[in-house]
Amino acid sequence: MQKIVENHEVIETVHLNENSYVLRLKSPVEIPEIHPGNFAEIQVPDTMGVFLRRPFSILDVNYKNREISFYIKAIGSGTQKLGELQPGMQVNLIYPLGNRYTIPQGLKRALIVGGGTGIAPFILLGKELKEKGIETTFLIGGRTSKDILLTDKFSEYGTIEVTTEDGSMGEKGFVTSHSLFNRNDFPFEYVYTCGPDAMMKAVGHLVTQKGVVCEASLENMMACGYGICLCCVTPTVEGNKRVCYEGPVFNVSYLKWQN
Amino acid sequence: MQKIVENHEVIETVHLNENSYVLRLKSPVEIPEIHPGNFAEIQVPDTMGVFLRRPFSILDVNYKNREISFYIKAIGSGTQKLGELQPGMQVNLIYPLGNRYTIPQGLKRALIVGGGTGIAPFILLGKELKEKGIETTFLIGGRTSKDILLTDKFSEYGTIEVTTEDGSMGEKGFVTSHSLFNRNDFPFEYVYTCGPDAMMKAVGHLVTQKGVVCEASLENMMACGYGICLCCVTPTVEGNKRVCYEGPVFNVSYLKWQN
Amino acid sequence: MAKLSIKVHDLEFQNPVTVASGTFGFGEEMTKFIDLNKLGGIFVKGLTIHNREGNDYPRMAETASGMLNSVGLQNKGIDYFIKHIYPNIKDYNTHIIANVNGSTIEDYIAVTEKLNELDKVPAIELNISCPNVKQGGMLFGISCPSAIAVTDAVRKVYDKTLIVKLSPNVTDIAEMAKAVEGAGADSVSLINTLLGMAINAEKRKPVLSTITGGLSGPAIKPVALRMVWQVYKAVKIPVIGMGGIMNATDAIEFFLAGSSAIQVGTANFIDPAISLKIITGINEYLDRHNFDCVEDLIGALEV
Amino acid sequence: MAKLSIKVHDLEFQNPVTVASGTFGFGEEMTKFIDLNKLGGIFVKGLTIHNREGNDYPRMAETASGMLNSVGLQNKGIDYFIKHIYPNIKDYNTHIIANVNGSTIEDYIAVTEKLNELDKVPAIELNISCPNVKQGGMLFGISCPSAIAVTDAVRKVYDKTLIVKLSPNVTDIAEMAKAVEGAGADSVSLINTLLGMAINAEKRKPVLSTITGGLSGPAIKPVALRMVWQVYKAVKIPVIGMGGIMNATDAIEFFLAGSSAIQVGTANFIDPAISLKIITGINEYLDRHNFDCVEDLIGALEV
Ligand SMILES: Cc1cc2nc3c(=O)[nH]c(=O)nc-3n(C[C@H](O)[C@H](O)[C@H](O)COP(=O)(O)OP(=O)(O)OC[C@H]3O[C@@H](n4cnc5c(N)ncnc54)[C@H](O)[C@@H]3O)c2cc1C
Ligand SMILES: Cc1cc2nc3c(=O)[nH]c(=O)nc-3n(C[C@H](O)[C@H](O)[C@H](O)COP(=O)(O)OP(=O)(O)OC[C@H]3O[C@@H](n4cnc5c(N)ncnc54)[C@H](O)[C@@H]3O)c2cc1C
Ligand SMILES: Cc1cc2nc3c(=O)[nH]c(=O)nc-3n(C[C@H](O)[C@H](O)[C@H](O)COP(=O)(O)O)c2cc1C
Ligand SMILES: Cc1cc2nc3c(=O)[nH]c(=O)nc-3n(C[C@H](O)[C@H](O)[C@H](O)COP(=O)(O)O)c2cc1C
Ligand code: FES
Ligand code: FES
Repeated sequence: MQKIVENHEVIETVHLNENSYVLRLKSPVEIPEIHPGNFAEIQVPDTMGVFLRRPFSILDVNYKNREISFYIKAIGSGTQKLGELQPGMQVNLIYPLGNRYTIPQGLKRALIVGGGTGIAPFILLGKELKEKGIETTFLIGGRTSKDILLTDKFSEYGTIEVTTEDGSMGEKGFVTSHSLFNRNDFPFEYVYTCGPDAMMKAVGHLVTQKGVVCEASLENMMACGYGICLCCVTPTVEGNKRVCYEGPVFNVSYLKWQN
Repeated sequence: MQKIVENHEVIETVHLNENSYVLRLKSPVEIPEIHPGNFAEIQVPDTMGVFLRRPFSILDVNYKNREISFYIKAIGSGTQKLGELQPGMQVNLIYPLGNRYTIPQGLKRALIVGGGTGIAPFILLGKELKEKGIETTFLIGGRTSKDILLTDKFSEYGTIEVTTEDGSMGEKGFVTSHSLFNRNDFPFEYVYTCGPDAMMKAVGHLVTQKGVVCEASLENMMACGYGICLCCVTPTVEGNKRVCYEGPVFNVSYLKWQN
Repeated sequence: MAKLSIKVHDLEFQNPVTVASGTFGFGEEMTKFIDLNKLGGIFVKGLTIHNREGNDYPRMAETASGMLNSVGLQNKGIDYFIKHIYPNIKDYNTHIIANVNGSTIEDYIAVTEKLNELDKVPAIELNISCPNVKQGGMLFGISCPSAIAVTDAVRKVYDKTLIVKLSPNVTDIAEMAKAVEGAGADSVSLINTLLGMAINAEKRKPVLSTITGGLSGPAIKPVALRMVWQVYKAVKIPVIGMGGIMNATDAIEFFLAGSSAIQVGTANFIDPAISLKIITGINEYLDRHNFDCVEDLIGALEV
Repeated sequence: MAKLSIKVHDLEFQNPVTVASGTFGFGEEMTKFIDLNKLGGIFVKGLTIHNREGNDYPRMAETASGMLNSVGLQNKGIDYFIKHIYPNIKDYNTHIIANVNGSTIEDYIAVTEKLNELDKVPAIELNISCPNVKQGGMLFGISCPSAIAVTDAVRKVYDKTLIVKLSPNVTDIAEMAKAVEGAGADSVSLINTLLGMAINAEKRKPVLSTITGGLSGPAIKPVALRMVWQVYKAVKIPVIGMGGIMNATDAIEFFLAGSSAIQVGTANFIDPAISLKIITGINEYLDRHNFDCVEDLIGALEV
């Protein structure tokens, strides 16, 4: 897989709520092929206390215009600073990194379960599923209706279900308590998930019990992002694997999750 | 002397040539009384490799509008970054720090000798000398005519003489070779200097030989700027003194300069 | 509001935030910026028996998230301190703690004996870890026998709280702490600076006149935390922690690792009011996490 | 263009810029970013006799201008290396140097004996300084007798260039270097990581699963430069320097302090092409300062 290390120009930063935004960047070179689940390592310009790059899933890409975008939640110094970048500023990116969500031959119905910034990989995934004629349901969870973002995008690729903890939108509760999972017929042959660890574990558990395959994209503290430091491992049935290199996407039954 | 530690807003950055600029800032509080020779410690916003504050002489001050300005030459990461600040951005300052150039009672004719950014303290000094009715000559040295800056300001307070190494403006040579020093009558009773160490040493030597008092404002690597770290000392006839606290202005005959 | 006072041996501090020796002068210059009475304590600039001019300029080099210094204990000597400085600072409503230095054990004893007479100096910090002097200093602090010898000798002439300041430039910091504990120290403070060096590549010369100097600032915080943790587990006497503390979160980390009190050093050069801001931040943390007193944080790391 | 090649004992390097063990994998992943043939050498990830899974996650904490790691020598063992990795990398036009680790002297000997048979591994780096393993590792590197014992044992079974990697977590690095020189090392490399610790104040827990870890990056550069300088003056064998090198200026500083070659470590995580940029930068420096060869810079600090 061809990789690039390049300064990208900020096109704009679209703020979605108090602490989430979409960062749109322009590449100086042709963008290599991006697959759903791939991520980039972004170098945060000069910021006290930020030494290493930061990993972010690739939200969307426009090959013709050489545009790439990210959906970022400000949780610390690095994500704060990226949200303050002004159009025209430069930021260095390495991508595409990591493996991808797989789409098995003959798949007919897929469920995508996401929470928080975990929804980022699902625009590219939804797009590809739609291209292949696969019927897709997006199940998005959040604390309140304010956390349910980008649904306009997802609606282009499938139907949308929502849960919120306070019931302000969709069904009340966690994604795992959604009625989808309680029906006698579970119409999905494949489940894709990304979000907080606890959510992914619960989803993985529920889904595999039903005998359905589940792929999760893991969060992790990374130093390099391209497989050379061994800081980002997760235990699997075959021993420790690098989340940035053998992952971030894993079949949950391959994982030996700890807390 | 009252001191302030405050965030100041950038009003504008006026670039004078490729690497020199005037930084104009607005104080959120009343500006305490500033004396010629005083300096400020500026905290450079988030910059890789810049950990400590940076000291700069106070160029000018407007108490009514709460404006303070600095004349800065970009020579490293900190001064580079300060030159890139945009109007509206905040920068933290501590001032006024250090002692001042003294103006003895009954002084009639003063000579000011400056080179490079060493001319910064001389607007405030010129102003005060003029107020006191003292006749002032500014002798400004540089490599070429491009280095001779702010002369329009100085001309408000006295007459101007120039030397350039390439002869492109004023007399050719160093400030110390200016014809002023070679006349039989040396009409000045007091000389103020600031600039590169070598220049100040040469001026100090020349002037004290003539039996005239010379005050120099020393450059120095400072950690704190307010007297608590003892990093910035210079040897004097009374032992090591803090340049930031007992200085930066010293009577040259008090100093024991090394190279 | 939670209780901020803590004890180091017999000595009660109104709060655990003190300022580190050599990074706050004798406090006098700082009265223009902050109310010193709000501090837990002031560890004043290192004192020696005689006047010392310190090392030649340059004495400072900036490094990544830190700085090197080679001040070399410039001070006017203990007698000058007693006569001209002590009178000005003795009535502050905060503990003035003297930092004691020497080239020989006799030096240390002589300085300590004089300090023992000062009513308003309730404790001394024995600096056996200064990397910037040719004789004595760190040499005492990097071998157990010499650390024991100097601590023991000073203990014999000092009646009040004796804090020994340890050097991080050793293989086994816990051993050193145990050695001085055994020799009578009431507390240990750590870390002093790490021995480092800076080079000007363009000039092909060392930046410091002394070639090497002491590294301080956030760069050394991970090493400092580790050492405080190791020492906390090894000794029974209270530990005073420092090294790269820039804000209240850093301070909390040092409490969790086992510090009873902390010293703010290099941070004073960047923000003269930082120590008071740290006190405020500690208060906020205690309230937010429902702690009644800062003491409950000491060594409270869950491992 | 100046001459960039240098020698470490008998071994000639096409240029002095190599990459540090554990910060470049086995090079395979990096072929997507740079042409490995342009490097002076590759110190591959630490090898042990058997497969090791390494420490539990989390293994990494970011710190001011640096990072802590506690990877714990995760690798598939020497036999796997020989069978599955060596064939893929052996024909690179750069030196592949194996980093040898063990819990016992027998382990070190066993790994070394197997490496001695590999034609395309012209040198080994004996790591007696890993802070992240419970047994062996750094314990060998922090006392002279044990460092001598392991160096001596490995020397007996190894015919090619033997580099011993020193731990900075010692009181006297020059002593350690002299000890391994006496025991037959052809070169010393330094520094490995400084033992440090990070704490999550909100959770009141250590960040790393192992509590402590190894500190690397620009934060440690002043300590690394000082140690390289001390060792350079103490031994006759060539010194390979590392610790926080992020650019060509840093590399030049290490040459001036006495390094014959340098290793780029943590910087590889931020810019995968940094090692090649450093080679370019060294060339520019040599041209600008009219040096014919990089060798003229080694230990050329004017003091
Ligand atoms: C493969 C991958 C894809 C990701 N995609 C996205 C994305 O699309 N959008 C997005 O907003 N975020 C994403 N993240 C998370 C993102 O990398 C972190 O939020 C970011 O690194 C935080 O940087 P900071 O400097 O703001 O926070 P810091 O100041 O470094 O940390 C703030 C707090 O967050 C915790 N934290 C930091 N990084 C991580 C992490 N990687 N995993 C878990 N906890 C962490 C820290 O422990 C700390 O408590 C992704 C992470 C990975 C590994
Ligand atoms: C009292 C005082 C008043 C000053 N007034 C002014 C002023 O009005 N305008 C102005 O442009 N500059 C002034 N300076 C100098 C200014 O402080 C430095 O140029 C600045 O700190 C450099 O920061 P930097 O991060 O850009 O450079 P760095 O990257 O820190 O350094 C670049 C190079 O400059 C050298 N250097 C850095 N600081 C100093 C210093 N203080 N003295 C000598 N060499 C240094 C370094 O050794 C290095 O080689 C003053 C200095 C002092 C002590
Ligand atoms: C400029 C400077 C001078 C110092 N002088 C002394 C001293 O006189 N006595 C002493 O025990 N420690 C001295 N120190 C060490 C500090 O007290 C402290 O141990 C060290 O700086 C680590 O803390 P920090 O990282 O918060 O600065 C000095 C440190 C600096 C930076
Ligand atoms: C993630 C990581 C893994 C490391 N693994 C090893 C190792 O296996 N063997 C070894 O000798 N050193 C190892 N090191 C130490 C480095 O080789 C180097 O000595 C140290 O990081 C200092 O250099 P730097 O500051 O340039 O990174 C490792 C360092 C890091 C950061
Ligand atoms: S982050 Fe370095 S190997 Fe994954
Ligand atoms: S710079 Fe700290 S005393 Fe002068």
